[in-house]
Amino acid sequence: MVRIYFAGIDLGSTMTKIVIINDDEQILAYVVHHTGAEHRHLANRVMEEGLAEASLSIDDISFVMATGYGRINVPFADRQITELSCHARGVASFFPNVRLAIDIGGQDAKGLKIRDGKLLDFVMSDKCAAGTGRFLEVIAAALGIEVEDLGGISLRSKQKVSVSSTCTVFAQQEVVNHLSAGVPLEDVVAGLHDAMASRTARMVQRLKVEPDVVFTGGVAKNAGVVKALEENLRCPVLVPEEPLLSGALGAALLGKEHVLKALARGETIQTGERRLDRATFFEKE
Amino acid sequence: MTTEAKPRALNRLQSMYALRAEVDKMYEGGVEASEEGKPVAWVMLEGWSNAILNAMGVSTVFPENYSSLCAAQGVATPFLDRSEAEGYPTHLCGYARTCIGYSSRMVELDGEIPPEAPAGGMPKPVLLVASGEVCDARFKWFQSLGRFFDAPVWTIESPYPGLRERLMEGAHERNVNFLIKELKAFVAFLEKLLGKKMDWEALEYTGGGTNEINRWRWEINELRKAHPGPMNTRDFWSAVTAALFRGAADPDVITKGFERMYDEVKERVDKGIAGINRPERYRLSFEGLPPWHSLGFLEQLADRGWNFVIESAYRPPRPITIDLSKYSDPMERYVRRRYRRLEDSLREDYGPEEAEIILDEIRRDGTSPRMGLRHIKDYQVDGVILHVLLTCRSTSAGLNLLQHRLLDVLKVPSLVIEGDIIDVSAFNPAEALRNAEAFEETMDHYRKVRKELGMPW
Amino acid sequence: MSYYLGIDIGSSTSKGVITGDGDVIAQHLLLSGVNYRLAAQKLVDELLAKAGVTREDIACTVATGQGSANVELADQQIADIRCCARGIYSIYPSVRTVIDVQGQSTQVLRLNGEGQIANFVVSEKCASGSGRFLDIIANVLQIKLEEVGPLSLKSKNPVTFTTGCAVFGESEAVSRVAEGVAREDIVAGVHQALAEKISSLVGKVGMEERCAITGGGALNIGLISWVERKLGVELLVPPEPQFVTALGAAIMAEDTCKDG
Amino acid sequence: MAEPSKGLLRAQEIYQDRSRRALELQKQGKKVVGYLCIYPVLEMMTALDIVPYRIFGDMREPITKADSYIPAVNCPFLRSCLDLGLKEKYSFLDGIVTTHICDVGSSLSGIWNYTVRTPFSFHIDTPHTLHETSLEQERGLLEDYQKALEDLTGQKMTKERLQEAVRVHNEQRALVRELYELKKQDPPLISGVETIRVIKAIQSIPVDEGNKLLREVIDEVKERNDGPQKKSARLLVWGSILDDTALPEMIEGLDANVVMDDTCVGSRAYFGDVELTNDPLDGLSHHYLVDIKCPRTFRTRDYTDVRKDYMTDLAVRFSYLRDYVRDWKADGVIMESVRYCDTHGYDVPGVRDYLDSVGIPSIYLEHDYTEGALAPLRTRVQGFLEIIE
Repeated sequence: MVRIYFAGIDLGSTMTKIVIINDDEQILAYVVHHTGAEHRHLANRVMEEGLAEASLSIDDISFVMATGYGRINVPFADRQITELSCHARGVASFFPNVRLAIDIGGQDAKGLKIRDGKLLDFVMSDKCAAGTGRFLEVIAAALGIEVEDLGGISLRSKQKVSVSSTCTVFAQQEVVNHLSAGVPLEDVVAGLHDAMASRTARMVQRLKVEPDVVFTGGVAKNAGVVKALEENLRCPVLVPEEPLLSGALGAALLGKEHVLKALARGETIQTGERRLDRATFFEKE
Repeated sequence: MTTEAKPRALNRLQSMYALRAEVDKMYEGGVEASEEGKPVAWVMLEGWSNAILNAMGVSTVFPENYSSLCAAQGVATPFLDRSEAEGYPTHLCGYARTCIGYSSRMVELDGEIPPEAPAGGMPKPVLLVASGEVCDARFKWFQSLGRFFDAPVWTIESPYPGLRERLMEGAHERNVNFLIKELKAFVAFLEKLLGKKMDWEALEYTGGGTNEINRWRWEINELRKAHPGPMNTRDFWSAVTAALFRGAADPDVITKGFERMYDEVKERVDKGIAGINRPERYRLSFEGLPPWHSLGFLEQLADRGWNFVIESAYRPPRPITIDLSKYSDPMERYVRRRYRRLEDSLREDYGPEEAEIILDEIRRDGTSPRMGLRHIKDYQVDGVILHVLLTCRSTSAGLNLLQHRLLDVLKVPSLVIEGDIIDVSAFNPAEALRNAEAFEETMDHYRKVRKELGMPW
Repeated sequence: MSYYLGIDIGSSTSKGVITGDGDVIAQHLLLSGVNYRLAAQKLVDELLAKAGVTREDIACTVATGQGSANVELADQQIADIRCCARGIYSIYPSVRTVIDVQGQSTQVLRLNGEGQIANFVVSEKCASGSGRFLDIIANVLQIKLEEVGPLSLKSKNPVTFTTGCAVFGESEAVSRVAEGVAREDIVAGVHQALAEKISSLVGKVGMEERCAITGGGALNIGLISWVERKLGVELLVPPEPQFVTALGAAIMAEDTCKDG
Repeated sequence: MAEPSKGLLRAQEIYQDRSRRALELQKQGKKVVGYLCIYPVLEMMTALDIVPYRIFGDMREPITKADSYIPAVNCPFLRSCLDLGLKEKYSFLDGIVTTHICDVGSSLSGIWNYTVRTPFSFHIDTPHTLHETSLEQERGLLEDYQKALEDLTGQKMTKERLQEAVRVHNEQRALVRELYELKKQDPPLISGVETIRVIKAIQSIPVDEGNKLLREVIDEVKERNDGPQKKSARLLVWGSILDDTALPEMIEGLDANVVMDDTCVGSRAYFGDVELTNDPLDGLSHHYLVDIKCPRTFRTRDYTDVRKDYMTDLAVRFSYLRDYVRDWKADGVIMESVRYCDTHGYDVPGVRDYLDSVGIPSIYLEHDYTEGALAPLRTRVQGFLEIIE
């Protein structure tokens, strides 16, 4: 039997994610890399890594779907779809009963209203870094803490402080003030998480908060934010095992759907002519 | 908000408390009326509809005021969030968003008053009376409440022409006639809605009572010119609600309350007692609407010797006797009692000489730099706080212009403080205090400038 | 001799000045870090050591800046705007307009002939209008902060930043680099945006010559040049602009002592 | 004049250098009067041979001077207009006419008078309701406006001149509608970007010249083979103000064509004619108060009706949008607004409720009137396109 393979690549502002699946929707490989300055031109390398892990060559892949902030400039992609649709699809494949998905990435925060696996409506943050993953990164860096450690620290808090500045840079200032005044670190970090969660909760309210609520994106790895979000939304929040992958997985799945539709129309799918060119990244956005 | 260790810096008026209690009574009255099956209307504060509604036996409650009450009690935020959840942009008026959130909550509770609502809450309305006066929010907001209530909305239309346009020949009489017709149409609508006839005699009473209250308020403000200022704006804001928002309240009781306040302020003037318990270092005016959630901030400023001796909003007009003998139509009497010719009110307000200068400037430039400055001069104000509201276009759009006029004409500086009437998160007290400290130097500087120019203060 | 101490605990750096007989005896600058209390203590210790005096020799101490509440030995806290005015007046009595570019905000002051604040305005609460934007961009482009200014002056075609957020400006800068945009055009874009914001603030208080620039931002010759172009005036730059506020605090300390 | 270039190219030239023609005419002795928004009855200017010149902002120019006169928490479009005024971009105007389009618009008239000091100014306090008294009031205000314009020009506005002006402006409305007819085809014969250029061009020159330009554009567009490509989605844009091609450019750069609009630099001023009444002021006051559908006016089914029903109310206010969607075969609606626009802001949930009730997908985009800030909106528009696909 001939297998068909699909790849989804999600070029986020901070992380590059690749998922390779087969026509049974099994995940054969996934790679998550920092989209750090040195990696920006290297989407093709990340792809190579994914292919190696799946023991496939680029010619085996029937369809590459690109999504995320840098989706426009992936030369080896067949098509681009927004991360909104891809996240919705990816999240629904993990949690079929999802009705509200929240994704907090490095660059923005999104709320997705999903019914029967389909994206119906969405909201997005804009303009500034408040309420995005960058918010926590910037502050963690200022505190000299690894961003991964924030969650654990905040869970020790007994009495969170309030962080009122919306501007990330000034919130950082506020944090320093609190610490200087002798507030324990865990209470300050818990305050940051709460500020972020309440901002997110306000943003997604218009979509109606109904379970299942699923939380993805880099920030979903932070148990402190998850807890704060549950408090602010007043309902349980589900987090997939690998919360960074929903976009890339959704992209691969949408790629598969695209191919199946094409096949159903009697079109043939092309393979074997793909070149893994370097990405000319972030051209327009 | 504030932590007071020292004796309070503000010297509160005892007579204020009774007036403030009347406001709570008004809301209780609204709920009672609703429980008794009497009609309750939600009404925007404007000069026209309230007396008419009361004359028709309709109880009135005031969502604008109610929102400020929610803010003052620290319970507005959940309502604001709810409005956002309904899809209303967050830059819309804080009063409106609080009310929209409240209405949405009422729908969730099948029309019941939310248990968390302060002062007993506002009962479900049979009518919404919007206003085309002062700001757009006041009719757009009630229009949008259609999402929550099937109560009809009547928008009271009143003229708000440009200054020069008000001076055009025939414009004043046209505006008067417009108002008379418009309000008669409103009465006809009410008669249709309520199935009863207007009580025109009652209007003579409900409409006339305002003048008596305003006369006391005007007299009190006259006393406030004294040095040191006998009454801080904090007391003004606490009491003004009773004067402006009179639904079920008895005009006589309110009148008495302000009469008592007059006596108390008079006594202070006679004894040289100030509205703050600190030496009066600076006399200030508060321009715009206050941060209802953080009025305690005035305590901190009072501690620095800042006495807010006057404010721009809701200043009562100078009492005058208008000859209504020519007019027999009760609505015409009602309208002519309040809607004054611009020339006349300028002359009363600024005196004949300055009024002529102002009128000339308006005719020439369409605007006059001297307008809106009378109280600054009369109260010998050292500085002005301009409260720029995040969610209020109509009060904030013109404040910078006022700032320029104050400096150009009177050499009085102003300090811009950004904040909001409802949204506490828009206000940064620490920052405001820091700027206030620096502003003292600015006030000192302009004291010298005025002195050099031979100005009286 | 009596000594006076001015301590300015800013958001990113803390500065201190000791004066005696009207002269600066010692000055010191260190990073504020995450604990202002510690920074203040360390700063005082360093200053005393530099001046060769003890705490007891200090007649009066004034603290100012973001973290002024953390200076334990302060006799008084005074708003940084006032200290800045006092400091610049002691250096340039003829100055009437001061642009104080700090790490996290910019303020513009108008002074009268006696150094009193005749008017002032503080930038809005968003880092896009503050000197921090420059730090962030310098960091991401791996250029030393002192080099961004001179580099920006080489640009013929400054980039327009589409984001209003300093934090996002960072990623925007990165993407511009990837597009092949020259680094000087990127830093020039940041300078230009900042100069525009500053000129808008100056517009609010009204410009009167002479005009000086202070704060950490005044170390940036590029920024100075962009602001000069925008305003059409020449800016006076005190020799050590980042110490002006601390110097003002020390002078205020002396005044306080003499007053009472 | 040199050999006239073809319509679209001419429209683009005017779009890029708006004031050239007005300045030429001014040199010939004509008065040029600026106006904000679509309510200052242009017919009355035309009747006195005044060149009406619409005041726009510039979303590509940072606001640096206006901030000391209007706080930044106000409509960035109007702030930008004032900013350009303070930068002397409108100093050639002989006058300015404002109306109560919104609170900031009204405040702006006073601020403009104090700062920009255009020699002549007039403010029309357009009522907010459709009450009978409001109609009479609007008519009365137009009488004052007439007097003011007569004083400015020293000429009499005769009934005949005004009727003639109404006729020419109605012709303009008809031509704009004819142009919009061409957008009903798939692909539309003229893009959203080109439409804005044309509308902005005709709002920069006298009405008769505008009509000539429109005729040229229509004739050219009908014959063109370089028009917009066929795209997956056809969109209607509802909203406040779009006086720059940046937003439609972003949308049309994706897989969509903007085929219809209801914004104030678009169809809003041109759908519906002024009735040629015996006294032209009757038809004019009715048209400007009743026919123009801008959220600044409070509309309801029948203002004397004591019953109220939300969905009926919405249908009365917004069913024309459903008609646009049907006639122009739009697949979805983009609701657009500049930040701090109260009048549009209050209507957003209602418009959305209405569109939902008739099964038309919609998305709301708020922007702060800077070109750069539009880029992040692209993902939203694209996401919306994926939803309606």
